Amino acid sequence: MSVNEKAAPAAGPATNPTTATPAPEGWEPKIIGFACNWCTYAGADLAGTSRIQYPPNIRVIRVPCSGRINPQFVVRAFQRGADGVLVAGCHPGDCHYSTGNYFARRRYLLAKRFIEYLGVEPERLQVRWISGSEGQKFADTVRELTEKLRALGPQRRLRETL
Amino acid sequence: MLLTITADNLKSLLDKLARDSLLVAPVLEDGVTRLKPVKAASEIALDYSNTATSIKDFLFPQSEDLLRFVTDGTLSIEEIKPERAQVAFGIRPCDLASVALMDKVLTTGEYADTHYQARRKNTVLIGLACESPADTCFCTSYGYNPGHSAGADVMLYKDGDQYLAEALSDKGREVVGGPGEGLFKPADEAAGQAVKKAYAEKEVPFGKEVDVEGIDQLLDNFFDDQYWDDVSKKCLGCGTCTYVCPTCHCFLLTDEARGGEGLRFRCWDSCMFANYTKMAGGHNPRPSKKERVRQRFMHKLNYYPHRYHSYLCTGCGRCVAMCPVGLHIAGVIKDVKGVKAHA
Amino acid sequence: MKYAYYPGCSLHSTATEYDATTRTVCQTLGVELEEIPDWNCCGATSAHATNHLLSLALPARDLAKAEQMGLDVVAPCAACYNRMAQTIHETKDNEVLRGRVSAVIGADYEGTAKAKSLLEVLAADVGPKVVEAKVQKPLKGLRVAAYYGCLLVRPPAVTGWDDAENPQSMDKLMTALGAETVDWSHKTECCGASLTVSRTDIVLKLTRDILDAAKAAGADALVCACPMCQANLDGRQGAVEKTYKTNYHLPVFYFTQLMSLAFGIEPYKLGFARHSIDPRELLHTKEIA
Amino acid sequence: MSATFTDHQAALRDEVKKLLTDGSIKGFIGYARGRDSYHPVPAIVTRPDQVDGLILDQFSIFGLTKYLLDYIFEDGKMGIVVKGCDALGLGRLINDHRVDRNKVHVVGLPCAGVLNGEKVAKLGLGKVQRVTDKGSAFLVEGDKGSKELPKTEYLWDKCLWCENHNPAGADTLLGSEVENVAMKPRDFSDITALEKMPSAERAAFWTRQFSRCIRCYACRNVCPACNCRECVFDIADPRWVGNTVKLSEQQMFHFTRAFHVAGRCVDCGECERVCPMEIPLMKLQRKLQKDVIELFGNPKPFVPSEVEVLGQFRVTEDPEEFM
Amino acid sequence: MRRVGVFVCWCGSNIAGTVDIEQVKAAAAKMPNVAYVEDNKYTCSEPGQAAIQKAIKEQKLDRVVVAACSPRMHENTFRRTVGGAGLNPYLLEIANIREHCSWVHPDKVAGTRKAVDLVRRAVYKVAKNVPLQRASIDVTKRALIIGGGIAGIQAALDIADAGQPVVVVEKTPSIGGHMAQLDKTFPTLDCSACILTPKMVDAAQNQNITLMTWSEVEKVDGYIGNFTVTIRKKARHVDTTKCTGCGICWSKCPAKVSSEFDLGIGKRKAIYVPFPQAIPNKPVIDEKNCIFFKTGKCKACQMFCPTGSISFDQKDELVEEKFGAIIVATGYEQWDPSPYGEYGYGRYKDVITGLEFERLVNASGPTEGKIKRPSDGKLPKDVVIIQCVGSRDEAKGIPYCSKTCCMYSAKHAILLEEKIHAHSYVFYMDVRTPGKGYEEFYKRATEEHHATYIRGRVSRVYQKGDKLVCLGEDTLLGKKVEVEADLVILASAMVHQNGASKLAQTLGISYDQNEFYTEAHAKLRPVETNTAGIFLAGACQGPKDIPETVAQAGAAASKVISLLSKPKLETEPLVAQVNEAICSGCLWCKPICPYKAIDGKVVKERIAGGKTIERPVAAVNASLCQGCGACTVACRTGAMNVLGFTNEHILAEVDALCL
Repeated sequence: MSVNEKAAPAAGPATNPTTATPAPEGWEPKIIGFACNWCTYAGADLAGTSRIQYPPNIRVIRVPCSGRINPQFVVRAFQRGADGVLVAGCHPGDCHYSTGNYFARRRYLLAKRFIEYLGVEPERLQVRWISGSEGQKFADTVRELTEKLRALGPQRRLRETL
Repeated sequence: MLLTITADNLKSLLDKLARDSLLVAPVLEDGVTRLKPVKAASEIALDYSNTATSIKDFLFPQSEDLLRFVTDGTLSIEEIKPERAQVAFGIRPCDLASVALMDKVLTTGEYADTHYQARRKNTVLIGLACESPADTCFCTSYGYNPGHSAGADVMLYKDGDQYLAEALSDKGREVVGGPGEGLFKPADEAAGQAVKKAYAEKEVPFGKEVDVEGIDQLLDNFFDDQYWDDVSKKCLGCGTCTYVCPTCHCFLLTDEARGGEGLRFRCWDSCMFANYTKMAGGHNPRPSKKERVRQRFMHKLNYYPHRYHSYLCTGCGRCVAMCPVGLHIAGVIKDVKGVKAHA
Repeated sequence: MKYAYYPGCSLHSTATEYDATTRTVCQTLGVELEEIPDWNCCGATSAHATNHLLSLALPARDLAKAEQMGLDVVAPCAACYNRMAQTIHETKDNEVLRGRVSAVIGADYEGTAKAKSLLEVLAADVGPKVVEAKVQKPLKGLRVAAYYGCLLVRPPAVTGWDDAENPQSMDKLMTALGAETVDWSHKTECCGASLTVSRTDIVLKLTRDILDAAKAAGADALVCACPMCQANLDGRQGAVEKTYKTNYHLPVFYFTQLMSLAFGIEPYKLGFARHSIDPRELLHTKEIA
Repeated sequence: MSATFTDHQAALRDEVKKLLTDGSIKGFIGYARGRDSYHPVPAIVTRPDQVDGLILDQFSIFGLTKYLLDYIFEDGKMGIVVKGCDALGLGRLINDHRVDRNKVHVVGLPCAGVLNGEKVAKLGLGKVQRVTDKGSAFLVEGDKGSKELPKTEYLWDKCLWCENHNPAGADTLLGSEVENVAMKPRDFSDITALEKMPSAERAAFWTRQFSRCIRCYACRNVCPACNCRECVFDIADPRWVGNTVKLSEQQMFHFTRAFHVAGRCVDCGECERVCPMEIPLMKLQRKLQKDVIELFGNPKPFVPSEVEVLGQFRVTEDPEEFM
Repeated sequence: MRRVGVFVCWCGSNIAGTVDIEQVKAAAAKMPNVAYVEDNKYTCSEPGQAAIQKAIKEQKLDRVVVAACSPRMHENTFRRTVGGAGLNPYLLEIANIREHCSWVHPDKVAGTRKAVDLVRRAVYKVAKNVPLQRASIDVTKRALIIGGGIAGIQAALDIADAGQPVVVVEKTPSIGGHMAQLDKTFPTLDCSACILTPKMVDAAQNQNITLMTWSEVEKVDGYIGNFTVTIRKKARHVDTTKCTGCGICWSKCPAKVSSEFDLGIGKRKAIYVPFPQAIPNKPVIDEKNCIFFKTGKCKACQMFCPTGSISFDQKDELVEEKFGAIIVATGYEQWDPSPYGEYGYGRYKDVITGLEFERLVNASGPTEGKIKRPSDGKLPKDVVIIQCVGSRDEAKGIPYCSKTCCMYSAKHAILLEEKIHAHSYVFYMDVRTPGKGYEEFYKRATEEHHATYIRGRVSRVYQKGDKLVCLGEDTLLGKKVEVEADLVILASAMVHQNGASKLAQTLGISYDQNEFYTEAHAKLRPVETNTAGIFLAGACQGPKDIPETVAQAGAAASKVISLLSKPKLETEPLVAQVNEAICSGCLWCKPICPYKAIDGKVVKERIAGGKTIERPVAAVNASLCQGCGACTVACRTGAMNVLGFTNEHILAEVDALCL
């Protein structure tokens, strides 16, 4: 069973997802993280080796570069039921492929505003530059995002209903 | 036996129906009148010529889950039966006629469509005669008229501030006798027939311009005519005409799985899409717009008539209004007749 | 160039000669001074040793008055200047604190007025060139050790107008007057300030180090810009010599006294008589006065 | 009092006849009469006898450039009539290396604004006989009445702030260039209004719009920026967007299509116009245009450029929000 | 149907401590395509890997998922394991249930649930993996070493000994680096020149080594095995082929300038060699101070040069060379301690840095080894040495320990006592002597050479007469200390070479906030960078002493030798790939690629109706592509994919994690 317990009642055919029905009992926000292999994934590893504790709500997908993270993956995650998405990569100037994160920055400057424009609460999509030596920052980012999502409740606006 | 019902009584009948079962009626939303489930009569909009999409949305929905399966180790399948009773109000004559045409395909013959049949059984159709046909309507070309009531369980004809009503089936009589109890009054027979006659003879201007007579024979040896090449050039290949048409019924089956469980569902497809006929390996018997445009009109005006002896079109005019490039069945009928005349 | 003049308590009591020479020097250099009406004591060490809000409110009241005058404040005494600069620094981005201070002083303190020490005004705003032009009797042959003390240029974040380790502004002024300055190690070492009453032994030790360093550097005299330092270095010099069996005989001038002297003001007007170590003997041997 | 489109109709027919007969083009994409005088439709003629079916009237709004995609592998040239906004669409197809400019013969049509056929049809003026340009309005004379229609009210929105009235780089130009001045500055007030809404309200707005979508793909098939050889929505594996007509699939479809066209849209407005379910699709594209202008300092993202907006970056000037 | 094997690792207690292995195995067994599940105490160990290989063969597995530590740690190990069992190494996925799960989530229930999700992600992804082959590209059998200090020299010698040509690019006129400035070296007190100059001479004489001094790297293109480097050979104004290094020119040159090598203590001429044992022993003309370049007159050097090697109109020369590998050995700089105003560096002449002291005590230095203090040349009696000047002080922006100062300060104390019986007072916070023979060396300094170690920081240094009074505190005795010294030596911090970040960006390697270059892995790959083919040696990677630097130089050299000794270089197959059937040829992927690996090409195709057409499509040069995937997002159709991280992969992963 996934972290998100099937407890969430299958909503009717096209119920209005914006009505804020309360979160099911014992609900835990689910975060999908896209992390670039050279920096953020290494930062997350460092958080591991330094035993920095952070909430278990995030699941990280490794990608070669933040430039590889297609905004459609983010909306796909929301569609499949993610409550929050973290897109993270190297600080500008440090990209292993030199320009990957510059393109990612442009894409997500637009995509973040557009996803919010379509009605997803702003806090749900976080984009952060986290380097290979910022294990603490990775953990803090996950903790912050988890707390914000707990306050916000489950993400229903893009979620599919099977 | 003709009856009458006042506008207010009709409203309270509709409120009762909305409470007891799923009432579907025309609703105006962002400038578009559509058939939508309503919770109260107040949501219903009545000044419309016809809804953007038809009752087909609720008899042969665009997306319909057929069965649910679970595969964790063993495979278990559970069919999804549409048992929910529903009442459809405000169905125009051309759409009533389209239901009849759909019934021929989906309920007769060797392979009846159980889901469609179940929905038809659970649906009460309350027809509403056309007060003001739009300038794109041409139902008369197919012998229907603004007062055509065949297929309705209860037919209503607006008459001043009240409605002439006629129950045409057991389901209709159940509605009149059940929730409609005490709301209907017997109508004066002669006056009622006069109202019906007035609707039957109401003028449908565009209908006069379209003469479908004999079009099916004309198309018998028209398959390779250059006309299809010319007319299909301007087609965008979008699915608007097929998805707004009340009689189109092509669909595709596919599965959506999430982990070990999922659904098999059916959803509309369109002969105008290349993917509809694309085969494994990439071969496509209808590779270009020409074949696809031809297919759409041959099916409605030739293949279907040969098999079911009536045209697969009721002249509702939706494709005439909404085709972005004005490539619609009325135009094709006129063209084919014109080309044949010169040939 | 016009400033709200804040003399401070010492300049109306033990250091009247500093007040007088300040006025003459400013007049000569065209710096207009308008004494803040009904100014109050800045609290110096005793205030900030007892209550933080009090230590801010006292200078704030004077600053508020200067704000009404629409002028920045000039304060000859290093302690007063430091207290005012500290008040401005602490309330700069803190409306809440400013509100509490305003409540205490019963007036609106917006924190817009700046506070400058006299040395900064004369060395930076006026500048050595203008001073040199006004010199009539260059102090040729006089070798002085410029003593800044520990409040004038520190802490750098609050004062910040001269190098906190090796300030040069007073040296430049002195050379502009024709005098010679020595490079010495105790420019900014503390003289013990108000401990002169409660722990005189410490003051004696600290002033001895300063006097030692000045003597070692070959200075004829010390020059300073703070009545407290002057009182300790000059007033306590005798006791130091007796306690530590040393001999300095180093007069301690206010820099405004030497400036007035160089501008040609008659020596008797400069209050030399009030010094414990009489400077007139030195000035006489150097044929300056 | 500049010339109206109809004034150029005769010249256009002569030009097309000449080009067809002398073989320099093997077909021409233009307009023909629709079901009434307010809805002209595209027409692709290949034989001189069809040319008299070509018309030009003040309602000819349809962006024709996408049809060129059907002829990129045919030998010989295709002719097309192109207004200012259509020229941007053509630029888009050329910059996307989908259409080769040398295989197109462009007949330029200077345009002072196109009348909104939907609005005018409702006035009941009947069959239109003549349209004359009165400067700030068009006088429309029909067999059931005539009316002066103020341009600011009856033109398509995009015509009001259009700064590209004359099609650049046309092979032949019908008449002379019109004054290239926008009637009013580009207006994003509807977008800012939506942005200011609380996110729940805005989500409800878009939910209502997208739940009407019937996935007919008319918006995609008319858009010059949506010119891929094989569209991602037609690809089965990987399945980016499901076929089911469910709210979440519509949301994914509209997000994906809008973002694919982000920074490349030429603001022709055809997607919104052809949508059978009246979904305000341009409120998606113009939001992206507004952000591109504000974020990347590109004043005219709708004018196709050498490198697309998302195909470049600025190291220091691009805003930094993700530290 | 795939047959996936899932191998869950205990990692001793690292994973098993906070993840219920049995539950993970049970859940994995039920996942689609999973045919076999096994757990192992140490999967990465020899027996662990053997178990995997056995299972692959016996269970006929065609896909493997290893749930263990980070893929950045052992992905390659397990690829080799899988390859060893005859399965394509790329039919493998790693679930990171240690660094991303067991180590960071103490709660076993949540940890186990997350581990199951991470395994499911790997199982869903591996189902979409396809066999991949490593492409092979040719390798330019030549190495480039940037920086001619001891690190660069040692690496060059090792590579040259392996028979591979190497070019050393050195910014200053001679190789030798900072080590050449030192007098003795700890802990053996070997004379630095005695152990360095023979290596310099070897480097000069070795035919496989080309020394390019007075040159800098301008531009670096290409990738591992195929670097194209543009080197700027600055104008020396001396023809090195003719010059014999006789020295007449710099003896005759009238222009005297402060010598950078001697840190301003000594002087040099406008035409100079930095120090007597310079290699190459050929001078350069310093245009800024040469009288001819300033005024057009003089030309003394040209007149007296017996071989006519002086040519004033020589211009900078840009040379383009091809290399297979690059070692960065650019070393360090000593931090300028002036921000410590309280120590009076720059104000009091007799306050000097450790490196400046090395020049004083060095026999070939400006004072011929006599420790004459800069102010009056007197021999100092009492010397104060202040440790940690700059180092371990965030306020000064240097949070780290410079590692070498404790040892060289003890050395200074020994030299001072040995040579001039001077008595040293060393103010320290901690004395760090971690190396072999280091603690004993420090004991000698205190016991045999009577150095006084005072634990406390110096608060202020001021001149008192001809003495420098150091005010400090002895925190062990808890009392104030005043030392009157004749000389003060500041053990100033070891910081990055200036321009380090610029060179890093030229090379495309990353650096940390102190501008030291970032190694690939702090413990496991200290001499490699994240950019394949570029290696690190010496202080440019972080403060270190000579023994460690030489060790790193040898390590880096061995990496280069192994790289250049392979006939061909196998490249990572995880590069971009175009599905030509659906590519529209719009080429919007092309401007994205930082490696210029994408270009258009024309393909022929039969379309409906039997016609054959030609249409443009994108094409990827697999040897240039590094697999970043930024182009895939620009491709709307999804025709452009990057192997190993395809759209199908990531969509499957998202679906798996959202179940």
